[in-house]
Amino acid sequence: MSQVAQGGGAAAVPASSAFPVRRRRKFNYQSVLGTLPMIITAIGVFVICIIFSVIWSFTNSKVFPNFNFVGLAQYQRLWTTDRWLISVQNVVIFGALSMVFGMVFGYLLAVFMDQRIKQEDLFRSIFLYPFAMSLVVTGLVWQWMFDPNLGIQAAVRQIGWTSFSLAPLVNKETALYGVVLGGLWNGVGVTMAIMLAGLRGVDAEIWKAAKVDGIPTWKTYLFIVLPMMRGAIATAFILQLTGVVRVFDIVIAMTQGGPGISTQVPAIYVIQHITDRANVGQGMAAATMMLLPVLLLIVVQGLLQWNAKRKQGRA
Amino acid sequence: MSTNALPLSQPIVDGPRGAKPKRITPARIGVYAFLVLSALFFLLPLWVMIVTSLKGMPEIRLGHLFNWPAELTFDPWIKAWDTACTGRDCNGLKPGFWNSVKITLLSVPVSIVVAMINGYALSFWRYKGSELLFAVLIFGAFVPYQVVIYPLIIGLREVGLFATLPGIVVVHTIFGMPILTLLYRNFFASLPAELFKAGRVDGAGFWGIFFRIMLPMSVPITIVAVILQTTGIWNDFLFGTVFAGRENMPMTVQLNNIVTTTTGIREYNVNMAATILTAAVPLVVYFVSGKWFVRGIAAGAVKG
Amino acid sequence: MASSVSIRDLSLNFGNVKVLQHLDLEVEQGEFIVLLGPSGCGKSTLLNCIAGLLDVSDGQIHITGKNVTWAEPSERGIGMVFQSYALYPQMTVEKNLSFGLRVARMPKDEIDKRVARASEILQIQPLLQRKPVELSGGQRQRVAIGRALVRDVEVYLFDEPLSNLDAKLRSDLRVEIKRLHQRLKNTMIYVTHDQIEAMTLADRIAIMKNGIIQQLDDPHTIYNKPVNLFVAGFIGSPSMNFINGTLDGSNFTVPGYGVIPLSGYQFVAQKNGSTVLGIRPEHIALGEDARKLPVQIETEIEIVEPMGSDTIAWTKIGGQALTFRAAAEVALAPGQKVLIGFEPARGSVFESESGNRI
Amino acid sequence: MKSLLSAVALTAAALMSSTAVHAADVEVIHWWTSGGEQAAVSVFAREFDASGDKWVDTAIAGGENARSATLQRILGGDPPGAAQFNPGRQYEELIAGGQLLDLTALAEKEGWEKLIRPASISSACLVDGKWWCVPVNIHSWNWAWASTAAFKKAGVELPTSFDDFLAKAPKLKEAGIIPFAIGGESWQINGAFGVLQTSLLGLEKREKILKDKDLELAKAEMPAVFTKWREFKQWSDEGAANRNWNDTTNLVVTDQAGMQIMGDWARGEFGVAGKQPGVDYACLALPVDAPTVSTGGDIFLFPKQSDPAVEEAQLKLASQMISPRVQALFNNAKGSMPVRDDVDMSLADDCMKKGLEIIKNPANIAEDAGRWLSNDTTGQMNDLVAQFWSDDTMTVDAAVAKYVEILQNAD
Repeated sequence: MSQVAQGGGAAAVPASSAFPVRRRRKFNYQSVLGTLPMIITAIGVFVICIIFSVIWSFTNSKVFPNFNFVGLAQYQRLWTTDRWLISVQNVVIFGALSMVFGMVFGYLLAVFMDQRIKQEDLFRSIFLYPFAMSLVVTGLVWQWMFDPNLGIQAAVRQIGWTSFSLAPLVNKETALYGVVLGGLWNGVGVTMAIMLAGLRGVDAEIWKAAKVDGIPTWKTYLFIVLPMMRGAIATAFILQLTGVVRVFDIVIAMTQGGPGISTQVPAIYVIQHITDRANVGQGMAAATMMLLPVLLLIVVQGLLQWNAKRKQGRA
Repeated sequence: MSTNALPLSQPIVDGPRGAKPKRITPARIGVYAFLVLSALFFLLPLWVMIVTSLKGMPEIRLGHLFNWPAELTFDPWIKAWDTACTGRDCNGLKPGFWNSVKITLLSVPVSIVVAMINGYALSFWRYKGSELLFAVLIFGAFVPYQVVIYPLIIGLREVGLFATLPGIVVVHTIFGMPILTLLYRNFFASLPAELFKAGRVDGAGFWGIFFRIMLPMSVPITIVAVILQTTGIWNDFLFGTVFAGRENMPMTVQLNNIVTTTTGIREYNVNMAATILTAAVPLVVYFVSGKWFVRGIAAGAVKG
Repeated sequence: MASSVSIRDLSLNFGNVKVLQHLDLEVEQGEFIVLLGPSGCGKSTLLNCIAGLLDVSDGQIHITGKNVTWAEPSERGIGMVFQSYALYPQMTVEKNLSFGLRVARMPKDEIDKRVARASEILQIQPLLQRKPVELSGGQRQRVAIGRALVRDVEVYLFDEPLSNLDAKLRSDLRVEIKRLHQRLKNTMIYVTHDQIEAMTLADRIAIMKNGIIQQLDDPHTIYNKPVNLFVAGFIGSPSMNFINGTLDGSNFTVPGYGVIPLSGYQFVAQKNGSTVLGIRPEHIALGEDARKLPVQIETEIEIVEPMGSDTIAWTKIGGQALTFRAAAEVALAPGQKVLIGFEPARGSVFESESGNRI
Repeated sequence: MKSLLSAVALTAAALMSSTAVHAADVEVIHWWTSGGEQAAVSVFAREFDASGDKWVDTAIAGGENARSATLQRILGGDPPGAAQFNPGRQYEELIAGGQLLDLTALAEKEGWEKLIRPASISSACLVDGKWWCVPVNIHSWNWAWASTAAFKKAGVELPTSFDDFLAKAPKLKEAGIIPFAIGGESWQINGAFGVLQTSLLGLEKREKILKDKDLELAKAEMPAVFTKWREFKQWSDEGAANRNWNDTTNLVVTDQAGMQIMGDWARGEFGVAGKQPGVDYACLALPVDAPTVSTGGDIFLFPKQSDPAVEEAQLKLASQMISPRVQALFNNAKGSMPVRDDVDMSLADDCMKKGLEIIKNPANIAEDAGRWLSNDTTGQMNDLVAQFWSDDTMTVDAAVAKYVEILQNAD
């Protein structure tokens, strides 16, 4: 169709045609234009914010950020503060528990939902609805459920089982597990939904093959289907991980970091220091420490991907 | 019928024939037992919230957390919606509700359209550095919100958007971007590249392919995005207090004012009613569109 | 005849990987060219370069006399048909067909005219208001072809268009494409890994390997005079027999068997030494027919594969496998002693080391 | 019905005020959202509105949230007209940065420095000879609240000292009463700890440690405080870890608990429940043998505005807040002590009157530690005391060592 070819022909050859470039990388200006909000956000918000956070972590900024550098003093204090050490320990435990249990429980629910059950819609809605609640609300509700004088414990004792005990939040050894439970209640439904979607995406022939081979259903789920759901697992993993690293609201609502400082987490440390404790420098040092493992993870992931691509390219 | 005379167990022919009888196996019972028990775990708090919100305070003090109210009252709901005090104003949650509606209705579409274009560009129109930008964005998904608040305040102040409705929309767009972009990028990457090529042969450009081919195809994943964003933005407290401006304070701020303070006895029933009222919109969204949620995720988000 | 598509010194690299290397190809107007090769040989990449869907690293592409190396796909005067059909799922067949025209803001009556013509040619008029999901695979591919047709362009590109179809549909549509070419007389460039499609459709076949065109010739020449071992082995089913031996003048010595005189073979170069003799199974005659031929071999049948239309028999020459094709009516059984023969002039001789025809 | 009426009244008031010519709107950020607090803040608002200007109310529950909002709004170039703070050092940078309205002229005209007592209250706002804020009330931490009925049920008299209380605690426990009521928030624990510290060490030693950072004295004296504190812990209940202050007070109000150490704002909880001081409950100014008053409270800052009309209104609001009439109305509603002496507090209950007597003698004033310590340092102490409270394996020696370290690093 010659008219189309002629119509745009002149415009299609950009200014670079002036010199005989033989190797040309097309610059998609429209693509850049379309993603301008992303560019601004990525560079203008995240990169700049992170750079400033790191810079301020070397200053003695108080209420507002300043540039009076004090070297590593903030970090020195950070790593000799019990509360920070406990916070780090807690976020690791919280993260490990909620991710492992979230994945396992979520996958189990998805598998059971996948048994051509009746009322699938109803069950799915029941498992999903807590995610519609904010973490603050989740925390409030579970704090109340776990209140020794009002909640489940009191209710069970009232019906006669007087030695019954279920008040994890009042004990510093168990409080964190109570928070984990609240978090699971909120988030497992989404993991379930992602896993279920992953299950439904697995080729039906896999099932036929497994059935013919006489592999028990549970083994098929565990050893054949699960490894095929890399995408679903990755999505659920990222979603959960962002929640874990930033965990804040639910702890505030359930325990406020207590009893004592036993359920403190890094995000609360950061936030309290940059707001009410008016020590932005200290808060930023903590924030920088929080970002470090994530940065590491992304760099490693990027290197792995790059390497894989290179190998693929060679083959 | 003469067959009635025959005992049912008597075989008519040798060996099995016809449709295999559907039996209730122990495994089947196990499946339902697990699901029902799980459902109880998920429903228990909601049940407690509902019954508590329908009780009077004297009855709450008696305990009996799980019991249906002996004396049903809707006063806590009326109070939470209409008359509970949040500072000097005693108008309940009502005014904040409309602010939240406003913020959500504006922020959800804007943030989704931006993320959609990002995902589309990252899948089909990569340019030098676009992958790096994406990595930064994903990194941003892990940044505690509070860390970026100070620079963001200064930035928005400079462009004159601090404490305005457009300001809060911008903030929600920024913080929704990482996960939504990831969602859309995965979705578009799962579409056949030939579709994109066909579009280019047909003469459609960046926007032509986006609006006329990709946009209509991304309905399933967009449902997921809408659900996630509606929930996230509706439930937001932090950004609302800082960036929305006094006139646009969302419902969650008022919920916080009602729930975190009371003199004397905490009015648990009002708190619970207020909590349910605040969560009502996302809850409805979930119950109505839960089915499409799983389908939408299946449509692309789970493909690695 | 005028050159329709001209590719000059084309190279494409992905990073360090050279996908296409200094490739030249002249396609004449109205010609049906098939790009054939194993997967990863660069044939689809070359097609995408012609279409403008990939930016080349070096070289030029001319279509109908214009340099389109940097032009947008839609400006090159091409239409393209994809393996997965790539129909826009949310549009009806009619909208699918007219999409490109609407993008180009063509007048409505012209669009209607073209859609009507294309759907008439492909006999898809009854499907016009349906959505792609409501169509069968064959119907979808017709629509995909129709989408290329409405563009009314000089050059049509096909990227393995029949690979997703079952065998029956594939042969039906193959004939249809041939008929289409005869009717429209446009230039067509067709990528496939199926040699039957290549042989039946092509005016000329370009056989590719590692980003390089190995041989560009009409099907007959490709079949009878392959330029190297790769082409010889790739074309033909069952594939050509390769017998290793040494050449001295026109005497070909097979170890463990003896000398085969290659009288009548037209050498393109004279090279003695380690050599491969290629002879197609269908060029080997059996029994009485063999007695008339210059080379005759006594041998024993090992395996018999009846194909219905004919029979493939496996035997050995000096320890090397040799297959031949016999008529279906001939009764053959394993262990049977037979006489086979061939004409060296119909064979091919390759230098072992380079693999090139001599 | 009542609410409907009040709504009508409000609307009417709003209509009327909108017809009046008002000079300017002043937005006020505060965290007074509960019933009693709201009544108190309404005194300011009504008075201000009546004078023709308009009080624009921004209530954000939780002091941390409200103060953060104010600071962020100032940073964002959209400062409120007035903002509630606690006396302390958090606004030092605002003063240094010139972001607050200078009230000196007004203060000198009205003679604030002479009116306001005790001196430690005015020192919160009077920095280097200039006035930067308005103190509106005084809250003292140094109180204990005891349920008469609870002690009666246990068959013992009301406690007369900490040791006396600890001696009677077993009896309370036997009677099914929680002897010592406390909530799990770290500020509650550290606050009560501070009262204990004041009582055991006396004002002089306390000041030496907290103000002058006398580390040797801290090393010598603090072990006793921590040891005593651990004794208190064993008489608290298991629900303690997760309770806010007013729920805790409610345990004493409802006679489920014997005693709580809490600031004078707890009195409001008894009042709402209709309890009478001296009859249903006892308020013990601490230490019982030499009662003191600590000078916590609330202040209002007036961030600088660009509009001169608003600035004028800000000054008017500042002047009103400290005027005797408003002080009387406000503090009676809030249940706090006024910042000046010439205020009619005849309506005050016996507990407050007790406090007003104590405050008259400067020797009884325990200056708020927040004047000496930054929020950062106070926060670290909160953490330490809360950790010590919840972790029985933490030794007194370890706690003291940490305490000294925090003091040493205090800025």
